Amino acid sequence: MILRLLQRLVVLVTSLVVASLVVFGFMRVLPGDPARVALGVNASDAAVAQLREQFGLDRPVPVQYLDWVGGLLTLDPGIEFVSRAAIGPQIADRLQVTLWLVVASMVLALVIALPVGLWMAVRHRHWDGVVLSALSQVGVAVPAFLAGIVLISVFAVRLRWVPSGGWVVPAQDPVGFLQRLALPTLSLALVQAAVLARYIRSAVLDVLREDYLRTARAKGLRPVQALVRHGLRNAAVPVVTVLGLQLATLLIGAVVIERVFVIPGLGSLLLDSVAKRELLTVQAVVMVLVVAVLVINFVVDLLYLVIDPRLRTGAR
Amino acid sequence: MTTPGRVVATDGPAGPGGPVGAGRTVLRVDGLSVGTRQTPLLSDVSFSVDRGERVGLIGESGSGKSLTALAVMGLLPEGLGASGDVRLSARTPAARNLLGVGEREMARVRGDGMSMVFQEPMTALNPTMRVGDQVAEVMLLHRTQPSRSAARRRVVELLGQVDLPDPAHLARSYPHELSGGQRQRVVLAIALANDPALLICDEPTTALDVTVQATVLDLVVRGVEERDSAMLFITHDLGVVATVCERVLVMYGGRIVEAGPVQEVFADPRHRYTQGLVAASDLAGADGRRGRAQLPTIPGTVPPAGRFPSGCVFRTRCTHATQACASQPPWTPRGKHPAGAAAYGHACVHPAGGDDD
Amino acid sequence: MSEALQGVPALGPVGGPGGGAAAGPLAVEGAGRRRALNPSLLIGGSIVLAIVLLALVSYVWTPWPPMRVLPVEPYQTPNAEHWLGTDRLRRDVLTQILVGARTTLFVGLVAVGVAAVVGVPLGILAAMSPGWLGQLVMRTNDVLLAFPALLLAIMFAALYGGSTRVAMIAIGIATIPAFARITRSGALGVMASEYVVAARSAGRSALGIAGRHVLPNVAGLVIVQASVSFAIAILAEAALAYLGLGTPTGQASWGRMLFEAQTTLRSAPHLALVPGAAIALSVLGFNLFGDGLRDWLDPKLEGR
Amino acid sequence: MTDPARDATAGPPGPAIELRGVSRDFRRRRTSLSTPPPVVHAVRDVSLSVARGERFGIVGESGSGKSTLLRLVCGLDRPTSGELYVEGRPVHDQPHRRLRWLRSTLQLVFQDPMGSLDPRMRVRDIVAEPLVAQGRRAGNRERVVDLLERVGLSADAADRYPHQFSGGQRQRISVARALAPDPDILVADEPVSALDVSVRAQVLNLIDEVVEGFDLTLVLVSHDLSVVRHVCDRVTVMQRGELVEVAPTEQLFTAPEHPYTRSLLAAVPDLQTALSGRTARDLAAGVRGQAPA
Repeated sequence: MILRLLQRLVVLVTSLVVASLVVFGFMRVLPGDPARVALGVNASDAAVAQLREQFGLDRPVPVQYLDWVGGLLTLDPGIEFVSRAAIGPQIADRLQVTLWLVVASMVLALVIALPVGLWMAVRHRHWDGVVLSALSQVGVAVPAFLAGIVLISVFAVRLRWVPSGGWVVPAQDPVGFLQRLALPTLSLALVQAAVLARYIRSAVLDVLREDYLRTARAKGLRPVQALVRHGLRNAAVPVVTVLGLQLATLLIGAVVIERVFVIPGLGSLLLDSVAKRELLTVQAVVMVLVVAVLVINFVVDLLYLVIDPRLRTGAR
Repeated sequence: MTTPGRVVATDGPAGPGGPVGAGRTVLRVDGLSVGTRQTPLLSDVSFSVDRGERVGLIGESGSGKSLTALAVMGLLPEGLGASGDVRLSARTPAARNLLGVGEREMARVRGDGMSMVFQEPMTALNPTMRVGDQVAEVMLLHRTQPSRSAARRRVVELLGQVDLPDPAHLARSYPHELSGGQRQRVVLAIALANDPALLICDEPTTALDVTVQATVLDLVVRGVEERDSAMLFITHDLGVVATVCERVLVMYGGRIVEAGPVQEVFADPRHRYTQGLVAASDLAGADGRRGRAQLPTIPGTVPPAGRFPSGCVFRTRCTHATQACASQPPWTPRGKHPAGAAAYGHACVHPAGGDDD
Repeated sequence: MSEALQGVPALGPVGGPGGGAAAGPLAVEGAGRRRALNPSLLIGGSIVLAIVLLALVSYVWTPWPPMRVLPVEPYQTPNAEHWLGTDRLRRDVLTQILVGARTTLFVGLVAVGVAAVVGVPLGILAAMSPGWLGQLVMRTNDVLLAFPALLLAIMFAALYGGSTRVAMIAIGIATIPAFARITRSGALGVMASEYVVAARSAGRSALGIAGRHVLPNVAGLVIVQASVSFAIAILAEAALAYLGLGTPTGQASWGRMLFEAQTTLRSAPHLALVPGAAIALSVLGFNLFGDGLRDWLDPKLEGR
Repeated sequence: MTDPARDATAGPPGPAIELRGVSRDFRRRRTSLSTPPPVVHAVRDVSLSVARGERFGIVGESGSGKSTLLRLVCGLDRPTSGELYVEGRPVHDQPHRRLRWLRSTLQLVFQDPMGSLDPRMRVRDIVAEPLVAQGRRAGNRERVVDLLERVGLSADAADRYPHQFSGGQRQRISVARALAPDPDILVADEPVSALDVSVRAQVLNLIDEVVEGFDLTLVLVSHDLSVVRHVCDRVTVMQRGELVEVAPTEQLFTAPEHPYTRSLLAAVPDLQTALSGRTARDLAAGVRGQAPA
């Protein structure tokens, strides 16, 4: 068990190193000169050279990489080229906003998807199961930003129940916070719930075909009892995998949704930095997102160990 | 049709309504048919099993032997329907046809009045649940043990009875930590936990090695003997049936083509299919070894389920088939049997045995 | 004895419906697969086909000249002249939708093409080399899975600016791991099969096994993955165009239309609804097609 | 224990297959930090020789190492130690590309009639695969038809796909493929254990016929003792990677020397002995090493 844990930890650390290399190599080595990108093509060579020197871009690439990783580890990824604003605090501020959005959406998506997915699986040969399944298929096809636009046009523009966008800090104005959280959360959650429900459906359907469920029925458990007592835990393995992937998708989906609802989250920071050509900020935000995704994968791996005893001893 | 009490042999296959509950008959199946809307898979299957009796159900792939078991258990896969009459005399007198009973009531019978051992021990147990809990569950579910702790004590006893080493420790392990033979013993312990009136075994040793098979077969037989349970034992292996059972039903193409005491059916088969099967399976021959390249064979191959010919299901592979075989051959009783005419006879127009063969 | 060795495919003398070996309509014994088309496949296939046809039609005919400011009123609701109305820049919406279908399909095609051409050989390589090489490929693959298409496209856009070409290459690269992974899992199954052992003992080279056995047997999986990835690519392209990082203004793109319509949600909601519906419908089409194909190819989902 | 050297008494041409002290170890995944990764000794120090024209049987239960031994003999895996010769030529130390001769000398028939034929290939291409793989192109079409007829299939089978055939027919196709490169040795791995009883006899007769007709050396692996007894001249019993006994078939079956062989034989639920009164209890007692009642 401890060995399996350590193995997973090693995988996480190597993945993080590889990911940092990919991000760094991509952003720093490929374009040639980030200083030139930041200042634009019209900048004088002298100005570019000065910026390069200020930011240490004239040093050897490995030194720059180690410097950058060191900055990340001490939670200080440096300052922006033009505005000279510190990147770390910006990310910290924006991350809070995005986390609210992502966590709220994930919880809501789960609350919707669990019962719906189960229902779809148990009733997969009946009309209600088929209708739900078809609906979820449509839900999967709707991009979150489209759902956001539709929700805005109905609840903000037509009905005027909630503002169409913006953000306030929960401590300042709890009601306003919830009002502004509602639509973006809903647009992310509805789509994710559709995806999740479909995965739950297929995981449960797979489990329903398993021999041990037939054994459970032969013991005298009724179909739903058998599913609850013996099926759900086994169905959880693939569902947890998808949950991890979805959390990652949500993080990225939030980038677009923040734009739709004008929310000052990590996504907005990323897009603004892209627009301003602040490669250092882009690089830092991308790295934060990728780290989040990899850590989520790690947690999913640990959950496997909790759910499935077979994986603990590495028998399979 | 018959007087209550011991079922007496009647002319023709025993019709529906033969009373169960009185006497020794535990399971009575009459005119059982199973199929999808278009395809019949099982036709007019009738048999009965007495208390303490071990009846074998033998057949090749597609013969419908497993479907028979699943139909009795009420566990047919979705999309298949069953008709006919299935009665079980367990703790509750079986006044009702199990095929017409609701799921809730059926669930009360399963695992209690009748239970089942399946073919694949590797997948029959829940991989995420300790085996002891899986055994205990069936007792707690039917309330045959007053408490969780009593059930746990009984689990250790049961696991000991199926010859598992260190049962107290083993109860705490997960299925993947056990070998195939050990898992099958756990499945057997689950099936026997509530002392069922009927135990159905569906190819319980097919996936096991010969030495493991021998011990598991022994445990199965001892388990039903100790409980005086009725057993329906399904297999494709003639040797296994002959070893374990007293009486055998031979199935082919979804029908019972021959039935009777093991000794008579295998030593002196009447139906041409049984005859071919016995000849083809007995590689050693009566005197230990047969010459090479002289194995008798049945020509052709077993058709896929639902694709058997009308009339006699074997006629497309039978060298004795004539025009008469195109209509369903009647059941010919072969001798008196306490379990009725369906228990001893065959459905062949040109039977083997006696003088002509 | 010779009767047992006769040509067995034909059934015995008394007959029966034709060759007894052919799969029955019910796959109870898993003997053969049922070839009935399922509704997902039919509906999805029809939608995909319709989109392809619309895109093709737009090359030879559109209701109005494409991407042209017309001498008409802006913000028209659907009417006889303009079946889906006109937008702020006095362009015909239906024309834009038709031309936008080209962009959508083109991006999907290139992205999926890039991903399949790189991912499938990688997956086969990973499955066929059990040692460090296979491990390396899959570990790298797992890390790359942490870069979703949208994120990668944003990184690309940060460096090279937003354009359709950048978007589809970024989406393509981000989709490689999905193809590599599904191909590997399928190829592992093929490599474990006895017919590959037979091929090895017959003297087939590794390349021969890859081409003659592995590729044909994972083709189904790859096609299914392509359909699903196509849907994801459409979504990503729309999102990028919406963010202003994909297809630039002046070129037809459904995501771009959606972005431009957002400011006039109250006065002209149809400007958002039409491209939105087009995106959702095409994603639905490819998803359904992929799902239906998967069920069609998977015999174990039938019966039982 | 039999001295393997004593069995190497084949005629002048030398043995078809010869193993000298062959072992194969597998390293398993590490399961704990404190102990080294466990090593499985799948085959331990096996010495054996199969004469040309002999029908040799290998019997063993799951995990006995018989499949590993088979892979070694077929040159699909290399031994950890020991020497292996097929028709006098070394196999144990050769890279795969140097074993092309073995691919036409020795051919395989498999257990699973479903999984041993590529579902995407026509029967014609399946049967011709060994020929094509060895670069023979001309005359393949006629050869395939000829082979199909030899195994009891009609020529029109060549244009069909495997799923259109039943299990027994697929085994015939498998045999036809094995015969294609005109091998000297046929290795059959549980060729009938997945078949229905009524079809099993057909395939056993076919194997017998082709071994006879093509003058082959046969190595048959099976868990079913009665099949081995019917087909083979000489049998070895494997347990935990070792050969516990090698003997002529009738000797092994009538007078088994090793206790494991005895318990194995006692465990078989044979029809005839069952009819003469052997019960499940007797079988189990036999396994435990007690004399059957």
